[in-house]
Amino acid sequence: MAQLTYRDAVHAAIAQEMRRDSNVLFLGEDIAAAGGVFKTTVGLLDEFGKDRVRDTPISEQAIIGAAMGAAMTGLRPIAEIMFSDFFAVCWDLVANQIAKTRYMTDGQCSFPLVIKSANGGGSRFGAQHSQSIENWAMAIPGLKVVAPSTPGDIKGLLAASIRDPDPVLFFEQKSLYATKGEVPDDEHVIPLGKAAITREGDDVSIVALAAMVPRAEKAADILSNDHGISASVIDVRSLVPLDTKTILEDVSKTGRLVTVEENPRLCGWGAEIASIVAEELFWDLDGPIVRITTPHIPLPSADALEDAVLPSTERIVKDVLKLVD
Amino acid sequence: MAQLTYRDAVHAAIAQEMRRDSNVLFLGEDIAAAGGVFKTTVGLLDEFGKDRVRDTPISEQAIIGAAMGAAMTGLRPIAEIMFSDFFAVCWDLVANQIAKTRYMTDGQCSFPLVIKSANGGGSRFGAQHSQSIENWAMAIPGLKVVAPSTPGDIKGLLAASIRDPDPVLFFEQKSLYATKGEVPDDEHVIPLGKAAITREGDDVSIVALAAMVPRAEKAADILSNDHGISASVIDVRSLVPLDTKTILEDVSKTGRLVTVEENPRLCGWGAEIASIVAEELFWDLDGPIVRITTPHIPLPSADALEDAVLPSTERIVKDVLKLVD
Amino acid sequence: MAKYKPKLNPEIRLNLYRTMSECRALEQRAYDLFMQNLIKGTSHLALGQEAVASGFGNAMREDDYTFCTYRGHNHTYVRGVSMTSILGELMGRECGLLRGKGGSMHLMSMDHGALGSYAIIGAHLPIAAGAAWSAQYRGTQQAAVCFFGDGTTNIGAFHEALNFAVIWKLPVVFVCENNLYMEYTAISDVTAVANPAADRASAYNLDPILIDGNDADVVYETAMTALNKAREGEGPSLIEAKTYRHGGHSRADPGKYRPDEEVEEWKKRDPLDVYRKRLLKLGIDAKSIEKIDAETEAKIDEATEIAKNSNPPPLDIADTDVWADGSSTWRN
Amino acid sequence: MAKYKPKLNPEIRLNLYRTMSECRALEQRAYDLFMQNLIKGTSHLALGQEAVASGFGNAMREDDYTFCTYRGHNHTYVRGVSMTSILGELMGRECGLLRGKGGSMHLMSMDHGALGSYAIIGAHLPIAAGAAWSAQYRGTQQAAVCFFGDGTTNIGAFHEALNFAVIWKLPVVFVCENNLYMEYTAISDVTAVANPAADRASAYNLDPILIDGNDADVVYETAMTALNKAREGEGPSLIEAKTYRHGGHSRADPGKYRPDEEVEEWKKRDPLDVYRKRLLKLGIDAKSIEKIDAETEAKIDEATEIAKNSNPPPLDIADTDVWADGSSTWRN
Ligand SMILES: Cc1ncc(C[n+]2csc(CCOP(=O)(O)OP(=O)(O)O)c2C)c(N)n1
Ligand SMILES: Cc1ncc(C[n+]2csc(CCOP(=O)(O)OP(=O)(O)O)c2C)c(N)n1
Ligand SMILES: [Mg+2]
Ligand SMILES: [Mg+2]
Repeated sequence: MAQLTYRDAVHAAIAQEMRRDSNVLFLGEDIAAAGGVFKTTVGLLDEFGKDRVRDTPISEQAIIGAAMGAAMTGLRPIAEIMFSDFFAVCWDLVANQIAKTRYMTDGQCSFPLVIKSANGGGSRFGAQHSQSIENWAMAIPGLKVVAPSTPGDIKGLLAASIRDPDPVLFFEQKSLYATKGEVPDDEHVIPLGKAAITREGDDVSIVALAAMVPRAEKAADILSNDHGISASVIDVRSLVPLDTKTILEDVSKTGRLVTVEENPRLCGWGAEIASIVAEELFWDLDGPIVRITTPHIPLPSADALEDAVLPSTERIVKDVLKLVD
Repeated sequence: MAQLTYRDAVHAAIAQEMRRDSNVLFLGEDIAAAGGVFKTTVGLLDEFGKDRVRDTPISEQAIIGAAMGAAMTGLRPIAEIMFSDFFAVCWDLVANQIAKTRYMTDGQCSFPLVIKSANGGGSRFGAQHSQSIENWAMAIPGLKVVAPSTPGDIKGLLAASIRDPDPVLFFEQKSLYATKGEVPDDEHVIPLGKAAITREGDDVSIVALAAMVPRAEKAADILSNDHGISASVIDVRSLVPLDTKTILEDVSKTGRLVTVEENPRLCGWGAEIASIVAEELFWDLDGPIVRITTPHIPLPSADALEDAVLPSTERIVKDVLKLVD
Repeated sequence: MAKYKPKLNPEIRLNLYRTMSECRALEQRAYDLFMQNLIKGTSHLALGQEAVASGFGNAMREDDYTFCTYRGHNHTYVRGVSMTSILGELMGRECGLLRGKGGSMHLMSMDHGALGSYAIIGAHLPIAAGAAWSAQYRGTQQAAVCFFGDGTTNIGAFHEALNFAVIWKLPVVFVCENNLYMEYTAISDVTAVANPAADRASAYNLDPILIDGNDADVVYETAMTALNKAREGEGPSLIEAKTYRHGGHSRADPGKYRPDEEVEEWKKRDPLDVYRKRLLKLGIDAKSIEKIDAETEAKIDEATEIAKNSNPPPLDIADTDVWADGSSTWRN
Repeated sequence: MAKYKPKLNPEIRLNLYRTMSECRALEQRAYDLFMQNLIKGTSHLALGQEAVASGFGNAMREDDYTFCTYRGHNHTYVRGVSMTSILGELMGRECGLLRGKGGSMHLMSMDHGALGSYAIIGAHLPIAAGAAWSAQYRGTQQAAVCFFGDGTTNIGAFHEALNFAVIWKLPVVFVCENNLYMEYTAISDVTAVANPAADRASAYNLDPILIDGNDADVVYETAMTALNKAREGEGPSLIEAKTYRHGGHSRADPGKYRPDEEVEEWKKRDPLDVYRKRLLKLGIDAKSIEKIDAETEAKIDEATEIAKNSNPPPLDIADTDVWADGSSTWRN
């Protein structure tokens, strides 16, 4: 078991899968010679050569189209969209073509491809390079959606995404790239669709994703140490498929649900989970369902402003206290 | 008061506003000489001339970009995206540029523009011409989202959208184009952000949008006539701004909420409303919150299949009975 | 580049004719079935444009790929897909190619290399490039052929796909069927150049190729040359084939925005009439032609009968096959 | 078209020099402030590309519009925006042009016709066309100038905007600053033609215009001609200006992917050095030049001081100005 950064775990997963299967190809802007603008893919070009690791022009529709055409003819492409905000320039390929073609053709073809992308705020990049768009993806039938919070999960879930027979949008959270954690050296694959309970608790279930997970964990620690409140923390990890079983079991135990979303408020993934719990677990609830999200605004750039709007540990603690007290 | 079709009410609204304000321009594919593929804009070219009513190439990014540039320099463009599915080819302009630029520039500019589009299923057009994407729009901070269900509302709300100083995504529901209703002959403007209670009830609140409104109303009639259940029906009309006041008041009276969405399940607008009610009205609820949606699938084309998956009056009746009994 | 010289022997010529005749019958029948309200929704016919589909269909290798648009009945048919399954799909029946899940605009048959009909303008150009990339990587010498309309040359994806295909030297043939109109708007009203594809070839370092799309021989020969170039590793081609649709854009459209004389002019250049005359002139006897027409007639009648008698699809397929495991399940 | 012949008198020349000198000082200071960690986030400098911004800035009418990219400090500055407000924005301070809400990549000043910096490739080309459409409709003879990079020529929006501007004859000038690189990838590795903009002009029925983007005089004259054409109702131009950025793509990038000789070669062609020499050769005395440099120095120092002493923005502006009423309220 090595200590790796989240950034290096991305490399570890891709290298593991490219070694295993020569049908895995990788394309994107500045991913080959330069090793990626977030340095997640350094060395892949050298190891796997320029037929398998390819720099592209700034043509996101071509990148995603190429991945789609390759996937439907037997290959397993990984495409990179540099910042997740840029999904907007190729959304037709993603949401209308890749997501729907298997269904529309009565199951004639599959799309074993991964689109990986740097997601989320906290880097003072401003409103067009900081969005959390996992809820855009979740809203589209036919897409799987994965967003890990630890280096170990990055390796295991990215490997599983590459092996998955369906299209996966894989979100790497920018603010986590430099974080470190244990990553198995050997082949490591974590099945999609399993949430992880990272803190067990009795009073309230805090459900979080990606960069919000460490904040929720810290909040749970504070709640426990300073306030005697026992909170479980569930790292959703994969929005589609969604591990409702783990969430429902935990909430039925605690009786209270708080979701922590980095995406702006309206139609976030937390709303979906809230609606499931409000329908299926209504009689087990001991109090309102609380959603903590970034307000429904574009993200500001200045550090002071950005920090003020992203859900913070303090805000989680405060909102949970309000709910539980 | 004339009886107009929903289709003709679109024309009435645009004509009313173009007569009033010479800064209102209209552009889109086949909207001028041909009068629109849904025949909503017949006659506008003749009345207002080719400087104000302009056919474009198949260049949705150019269409929306042109509208944005015109809006920020003093005009009030209306742009048409022929089918709402095609927002995916220009989503960057809509979601990243138009929606965010006012905020990012500290309020230096406004975008008084409308993007109108034919939305929704029921026409056997298949998965790429039938989507209800109002939830895509609702998820983006900076966009207003309007989706009327009657000809009268089309005229009043489209007029208000054109006068609004902010960008409005205006959804015309394809399956309603041929429906008729009363439309005031005189100037008619309905403020955005007001839901309409179209049936008053005591036992359950059914919240619906666009094509789902007549189905909800029919269901309410059946529930009342055949089952003695009194359901209110709330036509949301505008998702942003959202009239939570009307919804919360009605649900606090009935104690039960059912939402009826045409969009696929995950992260639909109904989830947002469910989460608001589950948070703010929890103690007033008498039972679970139920969401009725199209399943989380692309829409099939064949009539039998499409009818089977879109929320039907029968399904609304059945689900309400399950909830209330 | 090794120059390939296609040989237009009588057998090939009769095949070109037969394919056009079958396409014509198929779509004319589709039109009749609309009129009888047996086809719901929309449909986009290519009556008058059969020479393009036929020329390419006959020139392609069985394992080549095609990508086409909502106006793709013919392009799908020429790959070997049955008339029954096409008509069945248009009618939303169980015997349909996609059992009604896709409809008229989304015909696809992986088994025949017909890799889909795409209904949103431009999308399939980069996808075709992707399939060509796959063939290149796998070293199979397959080519991908991508059909689209004149209106499609003004959307962003066209530009991205062309540049991308050229820099990666992909074995893909882009075929612009210039039928002079988008939906109801003349392409010349909204395009900066006279020939929307050919006049842009140089922007991608490609040769301009502008051909008579109503002449099946010309299309066939051009197709052969471009496919051969692709297989030889010499990269993509962009072909503009001038043609015309006899009817409106889609079911709902009578096509009244077009001058009568223009329609008449082009109907005189009907690719089937033109070709029938040429065959006779070349000494092919009228009998062989009549035989083909009769066989076509029998074929379409039989297909219609089967499709009409096919059931609506079972409702439970509506929630299958979102995922590769056959399900549509998004939760446990 | 009425041919406009710009007159390069000494005053204009000194203005061109002064603008370059100020741009250089502004961005060099921005660089220093990064190094001191006073600027967070990212930033994209155009050190070495000043002649383009200067040439256009001096040629434009006050009421013309500019649209630029994340690499847009200079293009914004040349419209008259103060150094203080630019540095303040980069540092996320209250005195910032956008009070920290936009950041380095989104400079805009409506008051100065600087209609925004756009951070997603391609988007602003159609937006600039839209502003030009507005000017055309209002009959103001304003022009819109849209700056972008070589890499931007390969994205779909480029293609749509160019075609659109030409068919509507819009008063917009598209300026491609070809600095040979996208982020870390050479444009020649991913582009089908040698001159990514100029070699594509014919695809939009435009003349190819390829100029030395490091020569402020050439840029100024080309700008004057294109702006004049736009004002005369003769439609858009597409200009490719060859230039080079001295540093990396952004803050994080040392630019090591570029051959040393190439960097050296281009540094020899530094637009300020070139121009200084020319001024001297033309007989303008060294004193005037030194005076400009000194004034620039004082100006940037003063701006830095003010910006450094400015407070962080008040936190309550974070939820204002989503809407025209000043609020971010989405419910009642
Ligand atoms: C992105 C997008 N915009 C608009 C449409 C609506 N639409 C369908 S077909 C068509 C015209 C296409 O013209 P052309 O490419 O010439 O093909 P043709 O129909 O003539 O075969 C349009 C505008 C669409 N399907 N997709
Ligand atoms: C749609 C999109 N794709 C990718 C990026 C990331 N990106 C930012 S700048 C850049 C390079 C742009 O190159 P060029 O157009 O030559 O401009 P330059 O930076 O050289 O001024 C890239 C790829 C982006 N911002 N938007
Ligand atoms: Mg056409
Ligand atoms: Mg560049």
